[in-house]
Parts: sequence; structure tokens; C-alpha cells
Amino acid sequence: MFYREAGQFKTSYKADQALFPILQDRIGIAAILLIAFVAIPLFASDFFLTSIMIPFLVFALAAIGLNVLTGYCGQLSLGTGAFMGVGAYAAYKLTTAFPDANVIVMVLLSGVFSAAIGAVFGLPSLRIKGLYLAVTTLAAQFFLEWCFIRIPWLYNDNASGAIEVPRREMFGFIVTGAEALPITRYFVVLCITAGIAYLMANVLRGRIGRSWMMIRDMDIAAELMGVRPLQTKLMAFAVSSYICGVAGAMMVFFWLNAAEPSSYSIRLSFQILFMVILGGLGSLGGAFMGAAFIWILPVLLKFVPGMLGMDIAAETVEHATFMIVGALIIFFLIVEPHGFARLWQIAKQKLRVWPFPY
Amino acid sequence: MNAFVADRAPAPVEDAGERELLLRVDNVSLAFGGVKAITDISFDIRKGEIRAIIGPNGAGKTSMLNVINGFYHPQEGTITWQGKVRRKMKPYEAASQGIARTFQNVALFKGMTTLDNIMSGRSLKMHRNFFWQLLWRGPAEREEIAHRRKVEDIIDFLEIQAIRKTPVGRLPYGLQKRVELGRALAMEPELLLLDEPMAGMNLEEKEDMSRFIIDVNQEFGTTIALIEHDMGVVMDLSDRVVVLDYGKKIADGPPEEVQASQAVIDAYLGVSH
Amino acid sequence: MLYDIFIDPFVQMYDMPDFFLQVLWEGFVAGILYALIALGFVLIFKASGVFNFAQGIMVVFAGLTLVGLHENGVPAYLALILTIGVMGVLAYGVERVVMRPLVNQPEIILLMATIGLTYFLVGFGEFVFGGEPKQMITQELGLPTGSTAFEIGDRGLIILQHIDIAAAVIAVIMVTALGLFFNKTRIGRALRAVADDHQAALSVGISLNQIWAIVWFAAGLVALATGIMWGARSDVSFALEIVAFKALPVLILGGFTSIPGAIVGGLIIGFGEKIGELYWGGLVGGGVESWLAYIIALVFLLFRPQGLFGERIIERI
Amino acid sequence: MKDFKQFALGTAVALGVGLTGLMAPTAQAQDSNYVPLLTYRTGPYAGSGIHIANGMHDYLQMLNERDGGIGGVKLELEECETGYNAQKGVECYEATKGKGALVYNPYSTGITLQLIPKASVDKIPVLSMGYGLSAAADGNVFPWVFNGPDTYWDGASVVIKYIGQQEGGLENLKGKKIGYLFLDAGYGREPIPLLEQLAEKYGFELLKYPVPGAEMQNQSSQWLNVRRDRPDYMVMWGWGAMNPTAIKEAVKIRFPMDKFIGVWWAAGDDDAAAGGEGAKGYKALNFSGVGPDFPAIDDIKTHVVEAGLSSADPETVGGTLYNRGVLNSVIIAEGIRTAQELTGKTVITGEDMRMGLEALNLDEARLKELGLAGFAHPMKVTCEDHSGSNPVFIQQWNGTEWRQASDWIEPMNDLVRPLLEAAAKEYAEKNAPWPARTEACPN
Repeated sequence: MFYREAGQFKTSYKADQALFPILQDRIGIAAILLIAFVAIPLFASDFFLTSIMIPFLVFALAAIGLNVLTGYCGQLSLGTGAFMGVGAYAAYKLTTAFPDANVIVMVLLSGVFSAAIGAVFGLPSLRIKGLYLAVTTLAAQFFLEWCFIRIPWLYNDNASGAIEVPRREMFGFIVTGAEALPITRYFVVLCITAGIAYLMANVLRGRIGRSWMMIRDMDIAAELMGVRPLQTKLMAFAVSSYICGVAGAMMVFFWLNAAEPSSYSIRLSFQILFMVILGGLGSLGGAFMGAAFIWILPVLLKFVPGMLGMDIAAETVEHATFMIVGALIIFFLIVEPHGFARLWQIAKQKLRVWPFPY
Repeated sequence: MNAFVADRAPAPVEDAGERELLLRVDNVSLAFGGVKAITDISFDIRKGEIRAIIGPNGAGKTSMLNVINGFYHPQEGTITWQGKVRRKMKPYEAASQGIARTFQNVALFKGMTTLDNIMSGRSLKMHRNFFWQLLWRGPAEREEIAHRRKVEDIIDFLEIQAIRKTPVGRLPYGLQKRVELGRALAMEPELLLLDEPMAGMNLEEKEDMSRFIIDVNQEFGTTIALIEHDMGVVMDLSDRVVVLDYGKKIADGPPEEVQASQAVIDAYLGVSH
Repeated sequence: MLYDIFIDPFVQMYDMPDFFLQVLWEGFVAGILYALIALGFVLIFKASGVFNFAQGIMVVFAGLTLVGLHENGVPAYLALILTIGVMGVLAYGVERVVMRPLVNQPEIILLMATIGLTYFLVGFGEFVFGGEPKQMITQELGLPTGSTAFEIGDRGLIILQHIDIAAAVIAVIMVTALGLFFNKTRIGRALRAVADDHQAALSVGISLNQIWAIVWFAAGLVALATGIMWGARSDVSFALEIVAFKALPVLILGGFTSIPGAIVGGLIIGFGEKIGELYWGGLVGGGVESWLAYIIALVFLLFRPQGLFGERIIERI
Repeated sequence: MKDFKQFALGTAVALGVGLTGLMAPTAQAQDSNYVPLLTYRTGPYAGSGIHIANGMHDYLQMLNERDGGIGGVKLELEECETGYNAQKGVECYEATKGKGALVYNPYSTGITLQLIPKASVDKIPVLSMGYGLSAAADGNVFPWVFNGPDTYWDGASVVIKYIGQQEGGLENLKGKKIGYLFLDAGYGREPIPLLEQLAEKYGFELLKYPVPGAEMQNQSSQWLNVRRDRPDYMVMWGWGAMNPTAIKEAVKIRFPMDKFIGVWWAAGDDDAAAGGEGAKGYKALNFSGVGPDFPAIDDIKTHVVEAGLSSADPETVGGTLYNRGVLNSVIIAEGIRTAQELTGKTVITGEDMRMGLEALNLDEARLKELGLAGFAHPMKVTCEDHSGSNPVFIQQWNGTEWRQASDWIEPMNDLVRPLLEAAAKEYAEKNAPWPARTEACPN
């Protein structure tokens, strides 16, 4: 009823292969973009921008990165945090080595380094599969974390052992550092995330995306159809790590402002993995939904007791948050193991046939 | 006939035994640890024929197909492909030389739609690199659409238009087999290996599938090697039959000849060894 | 440089044999403890195909419950029994609430569910017992404390902690008991049947739900033993959860389903990382223990993808 | 299962509605002084964090209960749980800064580093008492950051000075071996340059034993190394669960405990108690009072703890880390009071607070007035020196409680101060363009 595609005829393969072949979807995505680019900047408070939207977009990008690897190519990775760290440290080295270069270019370049390192740690994927591979990616996680601490060159020998984001300007706007306005940082993060999401959508609907999914669904059959497993998997590792690297760089440059190695610990890897799984493996939209759920829900939960006028100690709220998030994760996995993306499809299906049940 | 078929000239009809050699298997043996799957088997496949490989369960038929498309590497023996002795190769190399196959237990890409599954057969023919793919607009999109046309021809040929956008996991078994055939056809192979294409089908589906196989062979000129248990189908379809039992070749020749062979009768009726 | 890598460590081992023995002993103890954690993983994976990431937090949770009960005035042994009861309730709850609805889901979904369980247990444990680290009630439980020193030669000295010896003994007892349980009892046989083939086990009338509850309970007991031992080495706090990651390379080495694999893998990792850290770690500034085990496992896996005790994988289509 | 799905969809919608509510900026009525407390009672470092949080909260709460706040204005306290996690730290900062926050105490090096550049932009000072960035002691470069009474470099120099005293003079350190066991993070690595400099100057050998954060509770390798190297003294820069584990391991290898000295963050009661009888003799630096025998602590007990307003276990009141939290709050409270005096306002802003902290003068008389005579060394902040490099004492564990074991020892200011200034300069250069100080000096 509300979501009816009947009567929308495609007259060319081009139209049929568009990203959003259905009119309602096009309207929906336009509305979301309108909200993101116009409504939020106009009405949102600084807290909403810095503590909800910016982290949400950064995490969504990282979730897209991991989704490429895990959701589309079927290679489970627990090293996301470290790959994000590589991006952050690379961006820091680049922008301090070339202070006059455009910082956004540096952030985008930093992903190249994490892509290279990701590809190296992807090599075992040729022989090792499934959960075994997941555990070996932990080697990347712990080894890289150790490098972030042990190689002072990476953080320019700072006494604090951390990377501190210097002030950088672009077109007269301060985009990084403490003086950068939340709104500026928000726009940068939004443009990068939306841009990469769009480009990835292109890759995923073409030959390369298909070859990843072939490997995921049945690697032996894929190989017998001419897909080179090593090349394809390494490419997935590289592309995934590139995206995660950029997300990691954005995390410190546009959100945290300074980062210790512990910012890129195994916990971050789990956080991102949760977003991907709850959002829905193999769905770009799901990455956004998962990121929203895992990041925004705990932030909101903190406000609940205050709104209800209850005086509960901060740590009790934290404990409750942990329990609720944990329980909800299990709950959603039980309800719909294919994540929010599938729930969204079911919802669309319901809207399509509404008011009839089927 | 549609554009896809028009590309291919039908093979001239001649006696199967005198056609040009496409593939020859010489004295091949394959073992897993101590278990011998194939022992000293030789036979050939000639261009344009339908070659059947039959035998009781566990005779080594699927292993033979796996050897042909490079998935298993025989410990002994040689394989000659289009006149050249083949070195040890990876499966994807076999694919790029024009060997396609279907599988005994349907091996479709379960998370993808029918369309995507058949498109995946075009992987080797598509060449736009990652950066064009990122952009999509322009060459990548044109390439995609060009291949989509070919795939649509196959969809028309197999009469599966209605399930184009359906994830293959939701299809009934018979249709899955058909999609799998479509995927193999999309590779435009020289040699098509079909591993029990009619297993688990009812009579009507078998008839459809037989028709597709004959059409593919006669109109596209594709050489086909197939494993099948239904003797009626084998006898009707194939030009020559090779019979395996316990990893050994026990007969080879035209269907009528094989059918009359005492060794084959013994193997199927279970004479003790 | 080459000398430092290839010769010096062996010279050191030869020069200070007492120290080398001590290193081996520490490696042995650490290996035993890793093996115990890995054992918990193996039990659950074998019976249900679930890679239970919550094993680490179960170790903490079991330890906290034990100490928390004791702090509230429950006598040590009673607290131990009650804790065993709590682990039983936990096992039953997990089976009812998590496992049963998620049966037949892909392994990654089950893995995620156990991480969700981890979050829940962290919140719940801190809510009930608070976040402060707690002292393990070693003496109250009648576990030995103190140490024995053996003198070797003039200045050689090997110190063995009694608690470490106890840990080794308890580990051996637990493994033996589990082995007997699996091989000699009806439930054990049922469990092995389930490990081989869920469907087939169901068809001969084995209750999967019951088996799962039992393995989760067994894993809980192993977690409790680990919690006590590791708690006695440092203290019982939520940071301990991270130590449990060490069981993962052990699992890779030993295989996800092999109990002897967990033991041997644990010992290899224990010896490997102690010897690596003490004789080679200094070359890169030390502290390599956090990743050395993974690299050992990774290299090993590249040459033997099926693990220590796994059979060679034949891929079929 | 279908109902479940509908429920899930419903939840999603509800979440969306909740989100829109958050979009509206929050306004805050100003009739109190708002002090956000970034604390952590959860996570791997909760063991140390809880006591500090209790101390900080209880002292300020006591001022509210006993005196009705400061200068007649109540303090509005709000704890925000960071879990020692940089992500949540920033969130807490953003959530509270709009409410008129006067000062931030992050209690995490990572969060401190994030806040330092923001302090001057948002005009809210950062008080990182005895942690954070040592270089921030240079008030000319970091007008908004206060890290008294001491930096890690002060602490490291005091340790070496104390070891010198034990050996009968710094010159006797020649040829000695001093082991340095540290949490392998920025925190533990910071003292290394100074220790190396001292090693060169006094001719002792510095042996480094890093403890990776993930291996905090698995230190047997480090202590095997200690056993092999046989250092004469061990110095520890640990935090959280690392401390009790290290002390237990030291007991295990029979290291002489009176030659094992921890930094002031390795001075908790739980840390030492973990070692049991064997930990007797363990020493640690400290700059805040030992034990509960101070009038102000008594007031906390009567007005806060016994009134049920504290989440502290009464037995822990007066513990080292609890008292550390109290000292932190004393500095906050005195900063507010000084700011009120300077500006004549009762409800002050972050900028006023900065002046108050910069003009802070906690002399002996004032400490006595506060009921805290001898609780801390008198400290005076100047515009140049935001740390003060104040004397520190050594405390020793007697098996059940801490006892002061030395007089106040002055840090080696001649060595530390140039290092601090050089580090501050370096920080400003690396973070160029770093804003030059424009804030007037209140002194």
C-alpha cells in the first residue's frame, strides 16, 4: 500500500541496475540526505553533533569497512581496531610530515597504509578459514597495538606516547584540532562517510563485489568459476582495511583529538563487529543501522534515569547499560540473525502489502 | 533464436569417435592417503560430443571430474587439453581455459539472486578494474550492461525470467539445478562438466533438463561430459560412455556397446570382487 | 645481532640452568592455566559448535561469586558449593535463553551471542559485586600458599609456589575426571554422539538441550577452577577477562574440539611465550608476550591448517 | 517470532523519537557551581578508580552538607562514568561542558590529552592532579591545565633521591642496578627519559620491564627477568590490576620488599594488601595524607558516609586513594573559593575557576583551617609553574596499613624544570599553531 512498486516499469537494464531502482527508496534516501546535510546542521546541539553524529558516522564507516570483509567476502576479522589504528597513526605521520598539505587528503591517503598492512595480515586467509582465521587476525590486533606503543617514531617521540591532533585549516575553516567547530567536523565526516559509502555501493554491485560474495557463499565453486581466491580475498582485506583506516584516522582527527594505543584496542574491534552483525552482514544500510544501535543506544540510556527523575548513581547506570546492551544483542540475534537490514526489508514487505497481512 | 545462440555455429554432425580431440586423460591415478579413488584411468573427450561417465556409487566419477577441472591433482598420469599436456594447475586456471561445471549437490551462491549467480559466470569475461568500478558511471556500467544482455539471453533460454531477482536459496531444487546450468553456460565454456544434472528430479524436470542439454550441445556446439545415474537418460543423450567401477575403467564406447558389456552388468548388479 | 639471536640465548640457558628450569616451570604453570581456559572453550564447542567468547568472563564471574559470597559471611566451602550452584543456574539459563532459540544459526551469530552474554555478565557481575578487585580466598579454601625453594649448586635456586603445584594437580584431576565422564558415563557417551552429529544424536533420542546445559555447566566448573587459580596469582577483577584471550592461540594449536589438544596446545604456548620473552624478547624491548602466542599459532597454522590433532582436511564438492 | 519482529521495529521507532528529543540544546539554571566528576567505577581500572571517585565526591558533598557549599553557593555534583575509556571520556566532556562546568578531572592520561587542547577553547580548566601530561606544568604554555602537586618527573626524581638516601648518598648509586617496571603505555613510558638521564648522571644501570596492558595480570615473565637481572631496587609505575599482581610476583620471587618502590598511583591499600604478609615493607610515593585521622575526614564520615550519601565502604574512607580523591577535591574547592574572592562573584565560570586555580595558595595555616593539617605539603601555584613540584614522601606498608616512612623529599627541581619547559615547548611546536598565552596572571 505505502510501499508499492507496481506500475514502476524499467525500460532499460541501466535503470534496472541503478542503486535505488524503486521510487520510494529514492525519495527515502533523498530525505535522509536532506536531514543529514540540512536539518541536523541547522537544529542540532553541539553535544548531538560531537557525541552522537560524528562518532556514529565514524563507526558507520568502520562498519562498512568490516562489512566488506566479513559481510561480503565472508572472512571474519577481529583486527578491525588495529587496522583503524594504522590509519590514525599514518594520518598523524603524514600531516606532521607535510603540515601544509590538505589534512583531508592526508586522512584519505592514510587508508593506503592500512590497506597495505591489512593485505599482509590477509595472506593467511588463503589457507585458514572461519573462526580459525578470526583468531589469527587477533595476531594483527595485538602485534599492531604493540607497535603503536613500541615504535616512538609513529607518534613523533611524544612524551605522552599518544598522537595529538594539531590544528589544520582548509578553505579558511579550521577542520581539526580543538578549535574546529563541531559543525565543520561533522560536515567533513559526513562527506567522507557518505562518499565512501556511495563508492562502495558501486563496487559491491559490480564484478568485484560479486566475486567477493562468490567467495563468501561457496569458495570452492567460486574458484572453479575462475575467481582467484588469493587475489580476491587480499583485495577484500585491502579495501576493508583502507576504509577502516580512514575511519580510524577520522576517529582521532575529527572526534577524539588525541589517541593512545588503547583507543584502538580489541574492544574497538568487537564494537565494530557488533555493528556489522546486528546491522546485517552484507548490507551497507545495515552498517549504518548497526552503528546507530551500538553507539547511540548506550548514550541514550544514560539519559533515561534523568528523564524519569530517578537519582541513580553513574556506575549503576553503566552497569545497567552493559546488561541492557548485552541482553538486547542476544535478543536481536534471536529475533533476526540477519540483522536490522533484514528487519527493514520485512518492514518494507509489510508496508507493500498493507493492510493485508500477506 | 536469440543473440546469445546466434554467436555460435552449430557443430557439424559427424561420427563422435573421429572428431578432434579436446581432452585426453592418460593413466591417471588419484589417492587420498591410503584410499585409492581412481586407478590408472585413460579416456578422451572429443569436440562437440556428449560424453557420459557412469558407474555405481563410489566409482570415482566425481573425483574424475575434479581431476579434469584441476580441483584434485592426480599422483600419476597426464591430462592433455587441446593438444597440450597440462601442467598441475589451479581450478581457476582450468576455468579460464574454458572448463565449466555444475555440481552434484547444488553449489550456487546462496546469498545472491538468480541474476547475480548467472552474472557471476561472466566474471572471467569482465575486465574493468577496481577504480572504474568505484566510479560506476561510464565504462564499468557499460560493461555490466553488455554482460547483462548476454545473461538475459541465457535466462530466456532456460525460461527462468520470473525468478530473476529471487535469492537462489529460496528456489526449489529443480530450478536451482537450472540456474546452476545457466551459470555454467554464462562462462561460454569449451567443455561443460555436468555432475548428475538430473539427480532428484521428477520426470517432467528431467525432460526439460535433457532438452536443455541437447540444445546446448547442438546449438552452441558445447562439448559436454556428464555423470548421470538414470540409464535411460544416459543412453538417449550421450554419444559415448565411459564406465567406472571402484576407481577403474571397465568399459568405454557407444551406449549400445557399453550396455551389452558383461563387466558393466556385473558392476551394476553387484558381482563380488 | 646474529649472535644475539642464534647463540646468546642458548649460552644463557646453559650458564644458568636453574634459571632455565625456573622459566620452564613458569611456562608449565602458565600453560596449564591457559589449557584450563581452553578446555572450557573446547567443551562447549564440541557439543554445540558455539565458540564461547564468554568463557573469559565466566572465569571472572565464577571467581567473583565465590569471593563475594565469602565476603558476605558465607563460609568458604559453602560459598564454593553455592558458586557451583550459581554456575549451574547460569548454564541452565544460557541454554534456555541463548542456545535454544539460536539453534542451527551460523557460527558467527552464535559467537556474537556469547559476546552479548559477555556484556551482560560484565554488567551483572559489577552490579552485584562491585568493580573493586577482590582477594582470592586461597587459605580459606584450604589451598596451599607459600613456596618451596630447591637449591642447585652454589647459587642455583628454583622456587616452586605451592599454589602453582596445586593448580597443576587440580588441572590433571579435572581433565581426568572429564575424560572419565565422557568415556564411561551414559551422558558422556551421549555428549560424544552430539559432538559427532546433532541430527543423528537427536534421532536416537538424546536430548540436545540437556546435553548443552551439561556442557555449559562443565565449562562453568572449569571456569571456576581457573578463576580460583588465576585469582590466587593476581586477584579477581574484570581485567582478568583479557587474560582469557590467551586461550585462543591455544585453541588454534590444539584444535577447537580436542581436549588433549587443549592441554598440549596450552603447554606449547606456555613454554613458547616464556622462553621467547625471556631469551629473545629483550632484543625488541620486551613485552612481546601479548602477541607472541598468536604468531606462534599463526605460523603453525600456515603449515598445518588442521591443527595439532586434526585429521588432514580433504575438500569435497 | 513475528511478534518479536514487530516489537523490534517498535523499539527502533521509539529510539528514533528519543533521538529527536536530544537534538534540542539543554539550558541550565545557574544558582549553583557545577562540578562534573569524570570517574570510573567500572572497567579494568575500577579497582583504583572507585576509591578516588569516592574521595572526590565525598569531600565536595561534605562541603555541601556541612557548609552549604562554598561561599554560600551549593555545589552541583555530577558523576559521569568514563570506564577509563577515551570514547566515553569525550562523551562525558561534551555532555557536561554545556552545563557550566568549572573544571575537569579526567583521571586518565588518554582523556587528559584529549581535553588539554580543548580547555583553552572552551574556557574550562583541566586539573590533572599528579597525572596527565607532565609538560603541562609550564603555565606559560598551558594556562588552562593544572597538574600539581607533582609531575611524574618529579616523582621519578624523588624515587632516585630516596634510593640515594638509603644508600648513603647519591654518589653511592654508581654501579647499582635499578629496575623499572611500568605499564606499557604513555603513562609508564613518560618517566623513562628522566630516569635515563639520572642513570647517566649517577652511574646506575636502569633496567626496563614493560608490562603490556593486556598482560597486567600475567607478569611472571617480567619477574623472571627481574630474578635473572637481580636489580638492587625496583621502581614501579603501575595502575589498576597491575599493582597487586606485581606485588604478588615480587613476593613470589622473594624480592626484598623494602627495596620495591611504587609511584603514587601504585600506593593503594588493596594493591599492597594483595601481597599478604609478604608484602610487608613495600614502599610507595605519596603526596596526600595517610590514614583517616584528620578532622576533615571525620566530617566526611559524620556528614556524608554515615548519612548514607556516599557509595564508599566505610572501611575504605581514609585509604590512600580515597585521600587522593579528597585532596583533588580540596584543590577544586580551594580553587572555587579563591576565584570567588578574586572576582567577588559567588557563582563562577570556568574562566574564573582558572584564575582561582592559578592563584591557589594552600599554605599550612589554610590546611589547618580545613582540618587537614599535615594532609598535604603546602602548595602554591604560580602562573609559570602549574605543578609546583612539591615535596613528596615515602609511605610503607606494615602488613595491614600504610605508614609514613620518610620526611617530605624535594624533587630535583634543577633537573626536572628544564625538562618540563623543553617538553612544553616541544608540545607547542608539534601542535603548532598552539595559542600563545593571553590570559592575565591573577597573582
